[in-house]
Amino acid sequence: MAIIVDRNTRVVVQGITGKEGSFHTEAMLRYGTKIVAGVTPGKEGMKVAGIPVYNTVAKAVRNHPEINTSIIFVPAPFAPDAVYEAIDAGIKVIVVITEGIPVHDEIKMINYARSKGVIVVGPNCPGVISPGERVKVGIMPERSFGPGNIGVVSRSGTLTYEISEALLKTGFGHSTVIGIGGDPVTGLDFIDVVEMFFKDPETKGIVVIGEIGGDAEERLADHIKKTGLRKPIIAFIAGKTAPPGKRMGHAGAIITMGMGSAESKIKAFESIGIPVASTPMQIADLAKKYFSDK
Amino acid sequence: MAIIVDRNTRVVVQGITGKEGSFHTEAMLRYGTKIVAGVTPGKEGMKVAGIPVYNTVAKAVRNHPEINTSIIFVPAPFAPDAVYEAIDAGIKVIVVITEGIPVHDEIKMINYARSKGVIVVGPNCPGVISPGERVKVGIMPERSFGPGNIGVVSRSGTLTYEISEALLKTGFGHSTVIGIGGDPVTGLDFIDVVEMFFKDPETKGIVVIGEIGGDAEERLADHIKKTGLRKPIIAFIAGKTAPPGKRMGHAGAIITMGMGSAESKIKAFESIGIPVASTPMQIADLAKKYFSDK
Amino acid sequence: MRLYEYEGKNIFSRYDIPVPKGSVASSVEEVVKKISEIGLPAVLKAQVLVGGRGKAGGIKLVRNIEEAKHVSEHLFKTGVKGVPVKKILVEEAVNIIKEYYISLTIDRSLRKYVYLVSSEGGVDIEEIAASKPEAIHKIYIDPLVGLRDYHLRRVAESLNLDPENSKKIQIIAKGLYKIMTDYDADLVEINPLALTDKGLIALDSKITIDDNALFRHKDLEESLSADPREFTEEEVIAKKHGFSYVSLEGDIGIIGNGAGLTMATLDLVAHFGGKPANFLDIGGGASAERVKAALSLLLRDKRIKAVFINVYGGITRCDEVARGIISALEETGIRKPLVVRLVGTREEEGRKILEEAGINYFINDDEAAEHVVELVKNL
Amino acid sequence: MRLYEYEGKNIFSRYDIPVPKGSVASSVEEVVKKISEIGLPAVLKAQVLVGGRGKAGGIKLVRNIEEAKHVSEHLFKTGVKGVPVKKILVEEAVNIIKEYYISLTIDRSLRKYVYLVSSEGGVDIEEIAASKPEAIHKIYIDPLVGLRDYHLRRVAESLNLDPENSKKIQIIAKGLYKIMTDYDADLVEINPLALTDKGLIALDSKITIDDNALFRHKDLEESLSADPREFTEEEVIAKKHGFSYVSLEGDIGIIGNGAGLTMATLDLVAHFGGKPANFLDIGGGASAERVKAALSLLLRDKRIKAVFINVYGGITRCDEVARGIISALEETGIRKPLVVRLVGTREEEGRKILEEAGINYFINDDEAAEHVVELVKNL
Repeated sequence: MAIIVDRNTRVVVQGITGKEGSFHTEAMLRYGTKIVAGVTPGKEGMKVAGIPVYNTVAKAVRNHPEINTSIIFVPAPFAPDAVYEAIDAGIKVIVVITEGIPVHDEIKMINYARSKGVIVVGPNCPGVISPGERVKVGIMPERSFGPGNIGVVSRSGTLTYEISEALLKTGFGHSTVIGIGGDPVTGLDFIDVVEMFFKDPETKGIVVIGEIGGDAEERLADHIKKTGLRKPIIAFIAGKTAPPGKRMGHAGAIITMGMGSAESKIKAFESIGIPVASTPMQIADLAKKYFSDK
Repeated sequence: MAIIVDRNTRVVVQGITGKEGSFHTEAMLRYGTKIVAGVTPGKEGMKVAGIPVYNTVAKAVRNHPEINTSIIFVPAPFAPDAVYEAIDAGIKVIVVITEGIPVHDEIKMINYARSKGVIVVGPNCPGVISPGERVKVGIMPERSFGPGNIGVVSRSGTLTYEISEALLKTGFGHSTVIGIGGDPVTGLDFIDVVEMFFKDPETKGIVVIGEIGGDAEERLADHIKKTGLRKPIIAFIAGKTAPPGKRMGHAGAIITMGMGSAESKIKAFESIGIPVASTPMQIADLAKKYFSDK
Repeated sequence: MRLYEYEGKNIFSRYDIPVPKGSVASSVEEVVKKISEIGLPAVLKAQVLVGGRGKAGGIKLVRNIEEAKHVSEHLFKTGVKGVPVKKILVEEAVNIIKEYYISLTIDRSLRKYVYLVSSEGGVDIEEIAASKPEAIHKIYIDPLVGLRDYHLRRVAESLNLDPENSKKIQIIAKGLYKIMTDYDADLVEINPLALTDKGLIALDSKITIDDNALFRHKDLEESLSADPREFTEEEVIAKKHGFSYVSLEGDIGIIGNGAGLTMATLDLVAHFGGKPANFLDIGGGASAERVKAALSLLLRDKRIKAVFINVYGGITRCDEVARGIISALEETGIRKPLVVRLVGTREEEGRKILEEAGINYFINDDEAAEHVVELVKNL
Repeated sequence: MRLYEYEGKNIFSRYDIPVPKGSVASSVEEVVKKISEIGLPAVLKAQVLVGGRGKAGGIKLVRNIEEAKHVSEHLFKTGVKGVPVKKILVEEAVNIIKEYYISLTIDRSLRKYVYLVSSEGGVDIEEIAASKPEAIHKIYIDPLVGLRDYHLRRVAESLNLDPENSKKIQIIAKGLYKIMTDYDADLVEINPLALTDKGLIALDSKITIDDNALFRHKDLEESLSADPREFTEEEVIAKKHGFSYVSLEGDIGIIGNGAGLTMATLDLVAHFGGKPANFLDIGGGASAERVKAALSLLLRDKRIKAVFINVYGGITRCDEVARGIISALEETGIRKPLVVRLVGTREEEGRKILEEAGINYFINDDEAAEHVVELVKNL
């Protein structure tokens, strides 16, 4: 199968009539994703790439009860509303592409989603792709991904494409690749996703792409220390040269209160036997070493 | 065992220094309940019936990590705060005796508790008693209850004592007796409790004491219609003579919008084979008929 | 606590919910004055909190001043359904194209706020609920999230309005939610919400405030104590003494402890063919003082031929109850047949007190109920 | 967006958080005037947004007017740590008995608000966190519930204050929460919170506003565009063009697309022994126009000896990037060694454009990074 998105995924695109929404709807359809409806308030009756548009998610779900996944391209001020609407309509996987959602809104909406057992990927993320199932709920370029047994989870976008392509060229395809998002607060954290990969029979090895800021990497290391490394993991951490107190592009990539440095993360990983690549390209070498006999 | 409270129950009393709180702390201790701490803001250092008092639940739990249950006697304006405090401190069973909590506060705190997997009994309820385990987290009089195999769940207080005593005199003791509360909104509903009784090996038969208002009884009947009557249930419904639009003592006991009449509830129960007693005393006769061969 | 229509409409105005032009009058002269401001034809609406006010003649269209005088004089004099009219709302008449229904209330089972919305307004929502439940749309709001724009879009969507009124209904629905939360209401209803040539207008208002939340709304609490509204004199006395009272049609006075037991006691009396005159729950742990007040209330009630007191003593002590009974009899000096069923905490002591005063008591409540019904039959 | 100390203290006052008597001055004359109002001794505090302001001489106690003139003249003239001082906060001096720490921030992993409270105030919280983590008490607030009184009691409990100050700290903590939510702050800090002979007083303020929420705070947004505060001129230009820029100490200019890739590119340059001069992420789907603006910024930066552009084209099109590079070179007329690594969407087209302009490009970014480092070494 794969994790989070697979051949059973049926998608509603929230914000489908916007520039990004319509562009990526077409790209996702081309890739093979089953998009069945779109939502933009006030645009009911329109079609985007042949997909019918509704005013509310409730109506989209009423007319297309097979919907189980949403992808959100709605602008930041309205994105939390879109997330609540999707949860309320019973959707269990919500991919939030939108960048720039206020953190107060994020913590509330993510706590709520988690209390309802809803998976939120993002915000501020490239989405999820399961190449073996030809389903992509996100904005990543096709070329970087191919079917295989490596699960990739990352806080980054482009760097993930780059590393995924390097893996692919070395002969390692992907079960599922997930960008959890570059904001300080994300719906899924590394622990959540690595646990899913541990349980996914298709995934044989895991690549974790971390970066400075917060302690998601350290917490993953702690978690694995307690529960065991059930599949091989290799890692890369971006931001070794970043100075404290400065946001490096991502809202979440900032060393504050003496916390979140690359050294700390590398040390945490290495202390539990997860090798960390020095450069993105080196991930391919580590993959050969750690994944090849799987 | 019993349900909700049993020999492993360790209690913190919130509002222990108040008149009701201290009175019932003594009564519960006399009965055999393991009360280990009390909380009243500003009264730290005091003792009530030998039980130490703390300013916050967090501190009580820090000093008595065995606490797993709270009973709340705090006045209505502060009771929601007490509930959130107990949830935050990791307590998983909260019995709210307090009457008169605004319904806006109730729906929020109960939704929150349920999202955290916390059981709220009440508000506006007599509590829970498991006579075979000598544990009572509530305000009910001892005399009405004795060990046995009948589970009782009720929206009422005194009527429950009366019916429980009638059962006891007829030879039917109780596994657990629960008053879910007389407010329109309660933490547990009949479905929740009946499901617990279905799963409790000690409980052989169930008595449901309903009353006018809302549709908790009808929903239980619906639920059983779908999932099956897995143990014998007998019932009583109070309020056959109540006029519409008038609150009969309990905030929840009111027939509104054409909903909540005793007839509707009796019909719902009888339609799925749950006999309904005409008078409280008749429950004993029904018990003899339906529970005796169990 | 229920608000009068005009109070509700004043609140509506402050929350951007359109209402007809109008204001309230306390005398015929004032009605005439208001009409001179508003114009004719006008609608006169008796401000009473009874159901079926319209059918009972409490709402009248008047075409001229004479008619207005006549109608308002009549309303002030005779009241509506036995309820005196102290105020009349004088409103402009509007042209109704279609009537909708919208309310916000609390779903007890789901523990959520819920908008009830229907294209079939103007009639009683109970009737729609019974005859055509699919015509009522329900939009739920999780109290942990609160109102969000998409709820409003769903409200609009369910009524199939044109784009302009679709926007307006969202403003109205938002107003209802704000009123609900600002005032701790448990129901905010507009029925009918009329589509007129001037757009959507709330032709009626029904707001009930959660009595348990009145401590957060001192102004409403004061207004309630100045005007007890739908509460009877007995209910006001009961509230003061901390017990619950509801007046019924029969002749047997009932006192119980605990709401469930008291309801069951009424049912028991009815079961044996009697007619309860009231519901009176003295509550848990009642003192002799409270019992005295409760019993005195029933003794003074001329409709009541006999009183049945049914107490199961848990926290409530039977001796306290017995003492309360004796002092009520002493203080009022009124004698009526009294049937007491008294068991539980300190029942021996309680019975002794009653025995000494020559009052019958029972242990079994079926027998007690049957006895009181027989007593009244034979009076 | 970070607020100045005096802005934070103005907000504190409005939220019942006590601050020393004082106000802000923009000139030596104003400083003297403020002192005549407040009295002596007084504290002069340079309003700059740099860490270690006190150690760098930005905070001075002055005992007489001469001293005040001298200190403020010096501050206005020389600035603090290279940052010019436009305003000085003039405050009464207070008698400090003990210093506490309190802040409210967001716990990223738990997705909750968290009060950080410590009896060991006055020093950098990072130092306490590193040397004595158990001295920092954490009280979490679930955003679905919001602040409740028990959170405040827990804050008070963790500091072991006397009853009166225990009440005061609760008022202060409540104020922090209200500021946090009213202003969309991601940090509201008081360090030190001083216990003085006049009770608890906030001696400093640190408030940072979530940049993503500035659309809800137009006044702050305007204030930020009038005074870019801690942002450098380059960062302001970057923001205008929609890319991210951070200035660093080195001499190799870096452009990447995507924050992670750009960070990795800096690391790569460092890995091969080079020194990145900046972080510059042109973001997803960058147009030629944006690429031009980004490159022009680096070309004009005199510290920068060579530029390394590392683009992995996903949504970003390589031909757009190539065109942007060409037009930056044309427009600025500045030539510096340029190393371009360009793969992905339309890479063929992109390379052709670069080839025609005679610009080197790479496919492997390790090689590209090594090359640029070598280039600079050999300059």
